[in-house]
Amino acid sequence: LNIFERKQEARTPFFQVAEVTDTTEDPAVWGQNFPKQYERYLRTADQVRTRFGGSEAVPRTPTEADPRSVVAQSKIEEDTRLKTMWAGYAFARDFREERGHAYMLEDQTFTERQAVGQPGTCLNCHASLAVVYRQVGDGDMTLGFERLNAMPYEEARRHADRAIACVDCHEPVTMRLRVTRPAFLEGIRAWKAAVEGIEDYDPNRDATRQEMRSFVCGQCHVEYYFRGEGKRLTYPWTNGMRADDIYEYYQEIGFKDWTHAITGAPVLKAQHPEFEMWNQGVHARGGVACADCHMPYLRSGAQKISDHHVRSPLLSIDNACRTCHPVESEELKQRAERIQVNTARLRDQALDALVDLIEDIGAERENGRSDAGFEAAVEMQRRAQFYIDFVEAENSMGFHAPQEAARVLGEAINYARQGQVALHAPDFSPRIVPRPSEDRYSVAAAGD
Amino acid sequence: LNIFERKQEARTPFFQVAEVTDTTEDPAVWGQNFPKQYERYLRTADQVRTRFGGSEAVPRTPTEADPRSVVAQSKIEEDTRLKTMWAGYAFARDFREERGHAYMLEDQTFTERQAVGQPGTCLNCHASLAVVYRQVGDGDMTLGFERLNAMPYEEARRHADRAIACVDCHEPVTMRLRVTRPAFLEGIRAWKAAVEGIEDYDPNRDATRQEMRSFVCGQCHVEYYFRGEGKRLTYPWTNGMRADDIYEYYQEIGFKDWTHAITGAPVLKAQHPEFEMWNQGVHARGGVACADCHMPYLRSGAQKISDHHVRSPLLSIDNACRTCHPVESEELKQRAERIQVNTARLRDQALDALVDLIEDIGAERENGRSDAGFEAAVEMQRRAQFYIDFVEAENSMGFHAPQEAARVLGEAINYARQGQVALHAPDFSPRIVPRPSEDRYSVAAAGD
Amino acid sequence: MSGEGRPGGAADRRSRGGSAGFAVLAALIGIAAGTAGFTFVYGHGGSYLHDDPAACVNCHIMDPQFDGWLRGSHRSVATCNDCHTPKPLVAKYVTKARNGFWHSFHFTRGDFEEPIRIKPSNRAVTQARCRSCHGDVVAMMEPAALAPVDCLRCHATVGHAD
Ligand code: HEC
Ligand code: HEC
Ligand code: HEC
Ligand code: HEC
Ligand code: HEC
Ligand code: HEC
Ligand code: HEC
Ligand code: HEC
Ligand code: HEC
Ligand code: HEC
Ligand code: HEC
Ligand code: HEC
Ligand code: HEC
Ligand code: HEC
Ligand SMILES: [Ca+2]
Ligand SMILES: [Ca+2]
Repeated sequence: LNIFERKQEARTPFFQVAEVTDTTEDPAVWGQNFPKQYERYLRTADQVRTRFGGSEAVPRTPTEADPRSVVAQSKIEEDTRLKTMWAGYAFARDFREERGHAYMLEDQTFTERQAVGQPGTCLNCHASLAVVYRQVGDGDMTLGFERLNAMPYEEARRHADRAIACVDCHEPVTMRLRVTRPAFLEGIRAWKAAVEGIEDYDPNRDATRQEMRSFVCGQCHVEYYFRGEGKRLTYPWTNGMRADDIYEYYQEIGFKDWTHAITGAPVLKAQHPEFEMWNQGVHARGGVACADCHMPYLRSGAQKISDHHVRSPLLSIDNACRTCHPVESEELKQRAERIQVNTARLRDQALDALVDLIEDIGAERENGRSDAGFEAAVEMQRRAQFYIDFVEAENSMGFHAPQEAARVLGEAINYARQGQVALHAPDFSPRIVPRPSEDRYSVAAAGD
Repeated sequence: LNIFERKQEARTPFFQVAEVTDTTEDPAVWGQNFPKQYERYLRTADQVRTRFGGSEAVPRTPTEADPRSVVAQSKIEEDTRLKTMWAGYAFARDFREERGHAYMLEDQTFTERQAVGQPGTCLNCHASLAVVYRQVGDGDMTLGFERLNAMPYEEARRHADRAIACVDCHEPVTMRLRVTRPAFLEGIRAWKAAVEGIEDYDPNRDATRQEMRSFVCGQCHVEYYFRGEGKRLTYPWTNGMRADDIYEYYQEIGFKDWTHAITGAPVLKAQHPEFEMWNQGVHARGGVACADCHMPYLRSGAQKISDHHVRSPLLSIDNACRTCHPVESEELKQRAERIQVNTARLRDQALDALVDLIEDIGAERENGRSDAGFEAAVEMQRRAQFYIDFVEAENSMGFHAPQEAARVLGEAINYARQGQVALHAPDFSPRIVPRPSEDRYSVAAAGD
Repeated sequence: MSGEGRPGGAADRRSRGGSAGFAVLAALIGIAAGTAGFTFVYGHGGSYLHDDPAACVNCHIMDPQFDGWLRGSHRSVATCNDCHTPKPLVAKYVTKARNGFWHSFHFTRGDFEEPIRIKPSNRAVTQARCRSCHGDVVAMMEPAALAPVDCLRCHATVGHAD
């Protein structure tokens, strides 16, 4: 017997005050139907710092070029080793702690990283585009995506009015979640085909409701690069989503983000791989979605709503963690911070190792060295740097996958220090380990 | 604490068939009162291999010197890098996978490590001694402990009749758990005083029942050394229980286990720090005891009993894990193995780094080198080797504290490779990181 | 610890349950002897059918859940049957009879799998009951067009404190 199903039919559709369609971009209009979600959504403008996350409101004097009167703290000033790691790249100029969704468009518009001239591609993750794609593409979303990517940033920017809004995550009326970013549709389809052998995957058709509670975030909180002339936004997942798999991907296509100013190494920049890292953790295995922790249910009046004040769960532990973990909030905070401190400690050692290597290579380069040992050292820098950045750029300081973050940093240290050895020891050749899906253990597993 | 309460099975006073007192050593007699526990206890003679644990029954032809017809697989033959790490020490001669409690006395008696002449101290963790201590000490347990430690192994061995038995973990009649090992009483008291500021701690008086479910195991599954002339069995915990804390302890007392045959380094051997590692994991934080997983409740007829077949929980996942994790057994097995594979992968890289360092130092030593760089390299070997061994000797392949195991290996890699750099780069001085309780993060925490 | 107030109560419930427990066992020997199961489940003084949790703790095997329930947030607001049997009267008795039969059956045979885990069908029944009491609170979470939410993913411990 299925009382359960009968219950479902009983459920009522939402009562609409204002009419909302696929072209209603303004969240205020959607907000008339869902004032509680809207009110919380506006709160993403708040700035509160946690030990390793949140963000600090740093006042600044607005200028012609950058009218912002408040920004988040600078990460490169807090840890100048990052400038060495990114020497010669725009990130060494300006890189700040990220803050709430409300700021995504302005922070992108006014970062000094714009000075080097960016493509329209940047916009994909920093503005409300669900409607814009179709406008620019004359009704065709993918075409709009391609046209925006190909434009210079300033031009594309003119098409965008605001930060992410309701229409970017929701279907109107039903409020069903949806993926609106072509780059994710293409990335996840390629991943499903290559890694899981599932052809023609479409999250909007095939994903469960629970999966969508992570996919909507995975549209932007991922590692990416600009492919080819059209600067197509691409997610490098066809070898898998672990740091090693993605590095392998870049090796195969011979990609580099820039040439390192001190060492001349062809290096890579990893960026916010939250979705990828989360996938390696036990929470993901347990079916815990991004929204479970970052948009926990909140009692508001007579009802529970998803907290649209997307932020650090450590600022709302009672709602974000305690229903699943019936433990004191303070204890949960300590468990999370203990994981983060372990990660931070290893991150420090990895960054020190990398800086040592960069300085050594730099010195030898001055002396015009270019032998095998030198080349090996340069290769080690490229690898170590990407691995470190994969954890550094991932914004949970290891929480999303504690052991994986530590493993990646441990291997990064191995590569960075081996680079130094290669430089100084006559005939030492560094040991490069096959990626997890191909090492002796996975092979054994297959054999099991 | 929740788990504690859940584990409180209804406890009716036990019905005695045979009289059991503090001097009843024979488990068969206790077994008359508790046939089910006894029956399971005898099963610790079983040998089944898991991916990283359990043990394999390897047949051998008994000899005069070693009458065992079955032993466990040799770890040093499975991974010969261990012989290099332990060059010059008895472990490079014979080191096997550990097996069930039933074998503890014979495996110790017949290991080739005996060839080098061991003290009676060894016996503390390999035989039933609760009764013996008092006999040898003329009624005084501590005196018996001291006398046994001071004897040569062969002499002490004559006082022991069997492997651990009921009397070593239980009070008669009440069956309350008790700590019978003076070394643990002294070690935990010193730890409580130094680390938690609690004076005169006595587990048999002050510990909760749930704590005792781990303390009885912590009597033996711990890192140790023989202190002073009397070869007193000592647990090095006064700085804390993490690898870094224990290394610091050995630095302070200037201790070494042996001089490395290839490099001449004064090195240390870590041994089965399960209790220490478990303490760093989230299970321990959650109040999950050794017995919860290694002696899970088992339905036997109308009653539930603690499974006295102490073994790998991966051989009884339904009882050992599923009571707390409502997940399929196969999925739980995979979660555990995923953690172990990550650890094993890092362990491999750490061992390779160490072997590279040892070979480099060995070569330089041949050339009679002894400058600062050489000394630094030797110091790095001592440190890296202890950190690696701390995870290698810990028998869960990282499961007891996944991120901590990865962190320790990551730091070990950093030290081993820095040793190589120090050897080959003119004026490089390795970076030594303060232990966690004194690094920048804990200081900040204190400031919070 | 919310249960503290009632340990005495717990004891009573158990002892009262004791005799009924025998009834069940007696009944089951019958089943083994081949008589129709349902009659017997109805037959044992109906203790399985009214809403007193004691009916459930007839079986010590239900003790952990009973203890958990005593310590849980619903002790004073919901009994076992409020969560484990559907609301509509008929369905309620069908479920009770079915579970009563199978639980009794397994209990005497002792052939059930442990740890005991709620079966998908009964999990669905339970989730429907969450909604019958909390329908309003969760209305917004479950708009008509969306698949129902799995309450127990987050609230597995409401019935029985861990
Ligand atoms: C089990 C809970 C949990 C899940 C699931 C989870 N996170 Fe997190 N996330 C956290 C915690 C805890 C932090 C650390 C916050 C801090 O340091 O203040 C964090 C940090 C972050 C941050 C940085 C936040 C800040 O305050 O700076 C981002 C961005 C993030 N997560 C995105 C995601 C995305 C995207 C997903 C899914 C792919 C995800 N998270 C899944 C718990 C979770
Ligand atoms: C359209 C792209 C996009 C989507 C979709 C998106 N984010 Fe973000 N998110 C961003 C950007 C960009 C920032 C940084 C904004 C800034 O610093 O100005 C950000 C910041 C955050 C932060 C940091 C807040 C802080 O205080 O530091 C969290 C947490 C976060 N997102 C979580 C999520 C979760 C959870 C989802 C899905 C429910 C999600 N994001 C969906 C682009 C996106
Ligand atoms: C695939 C999605 C995506 C793309 C493409 C993207 N961003 Fe972001 N951006 C994010 C997310 C997610 C965050 C928040 C997490 C973080 O800061 O690590 C963010 C944060 C930022 C921030 C605030 C923190 C900081 O770095 O100072 C700036 C500025 C920014 N992006 C600029 C850019 C620029 C410029 C480009 C194009 C070169 C770009 N973004 C392209 C997703 C994206
Ligand atoms: C970054 C993505 C994102 C944005 C932007 C967003 N939502 Fe949501 N919203 C979610 C997620 C995730 C859920 C949970 C959906 C589910 O569980 O199926 C949700 C659920 C809802 C629901 C269902 C009831 C509830 O609270 O769970 C409503 C109504 C809603 N959102 C309204 C809005 C409105 C109005 C806006 C704009 C002001 C908005 N959302 C913007 C991600 C978003
Ligand atoms: C929807 C359920 C859910 C939510 C929400 C949740 N967790 Fe978890 N958490 C789990 C599950 C499931 C596991 C895996 C272990 C298990 O099965 O209990 C886990 C494991 C953990 C672990 C140990 C594993 C690890 O990665 O170290 C920690 C620590 C943890 N959670 C903390 C938190 C914190 C802090 C939050 C809030 C920011 C949180 N959890 C939110 C379900 C959840
Ligand atoms: C949460 C469950 C859990 C707890 C608590 C736990 N262990 Fe374990 N232990 C495991 C697992 C899983 C393994 C890996 C077994 C394998 O690889 O087959 C393991 C492995 C071991 C091994 C090696 C077993 C073998 O088969 O070779 C020993 C010895 C051990 N643990 C002792 C302890 C001690 C002592 C404690 C308490 C201080 C403890 N464990 C706490 C789960 C646990
Ligand atoms: C008196 C010392 C002592 C005590 C107390 C003790 N152990 Fe052991 N344990 C040993 C020794 C010695 C071995 C190895 C025996 C051998 O290899 O011959 C061992 C082996 C094991 C193994 C490995 C079994 C296998 O198949 O590989 C496990 C698991 C284990 N112990 C768990 C525990 C737990 C859990 C407790 C407490 C409930 C405990 N031990 C108490 C000394 C002890
Ligand atoms: C503090 C407790 C303790 C002391 C003291 C101790 N052992 Fe053990 N021993 C253990 C435990 C626990 C195991 C099982 C875990 C393992 O093998 O790592 C073990 C395992 C063994 C094994 C089986 C595995 C192997 O190493 O081949 C042998 C043999 C052994 N010990 C010999 C000795 C000898 C010889 C001494 C004295 C020099 C000694 N033990 C002192 C606790 C101890
Ligand atoms: C290595 C330690 C160890 C040894 C040896 C040991 N036990 Fe236990 N025993 C335990 C632990 C741990 C418990 C759980 C106690 C608790 O929860 O308070 C236990 C519980 C018991 C109980 C209480 C009922 C139950 O099963 O939980 C009985 C009875 C018992 N043991 C009998 C014996 C007998 C008989 C022997 C010898 C054949 C024996 N034990 C040997 C560790 C041990
Ligand atoms: C008595 C309860 C209990 C038992 C028994 C238990 N666990 Fe856990 N487990 C927990 C708790 C509590 C956590 C911490 C996260 C949370 O609060 O859910 C956890 C966390 C975990 C995690 C994630 C944290 C980590 O260390 O990676 C894994 C994986 C896990 N358990 C697997 C197992 C396996 C496998 C077994 C059996 C060998 C087991 N557990 C036995 C209670 C238990
Ligand atoms: C005759 C003894 C007995 C009585 C009385 C009893 N149970 Fe059970 N129950 C069992 C046994 C045995 C199992 C395990 C059988 C299985 O898993 O199929 C069980 C399993 C369950 C389960 C989980 C398995 C499933 O069917 O979903 C639930 C829920 C449950 N019982 C609830 C109750 C409730 C509510 C009551 C009182 C109305 C009750 N039980 C009365 C013996 C009993
Ligand atoms: C407030 C609701 C609620 C009440 C009241 C309640 N239960 Fe449950 N019960 C649940 C839920 C929810 C589960 C499933 C837990 C899970 O999925 O982990 C469950 C599971 C069970 C199970 C199966 C064990 C398991 O973990 O799956 C048994 C047996 C059970 N209940 C018996 C009882 C008995 C007996 C009572 C009365 C003393 C009772 N329940 C009262 C909600 C309740
Ligand atoms: C017989 C009615 C009834 C049933 C059935 C019931 N509840 Fe409740 N529940 C209540 C009442 C009354 C309260 C206390 C008042 C309130 O908070 O609404 C409550 C409180 C709660 C709370 C808040 C307290 C806490 O434990 O965090 C949660 C969450 C909850 N219920 C979830 C559930 C879930 C999930 C189920 C199904 C497994 C369920 N309830 C079944 C009546 C019920
Ligand atoms: C993803 C996690 C999650 C899921 C799934 C979930 N809840 Fe909750 N629930 C929560 C959180 C978090 C709270 C606390 C909200 C608050 O106190 O602001 C809560 C609170 C409640 C409350 C208490 C509200 C109050 O304050 O009185 C009830 C009742 C409840 N939930 C019922 C349900 C029911 C019924 C379902 C299934 C339809 C469900 N929940 C599904 C996380 C969840
Ligand atoms: Ca932030
Ligand atoms: Ca073993």
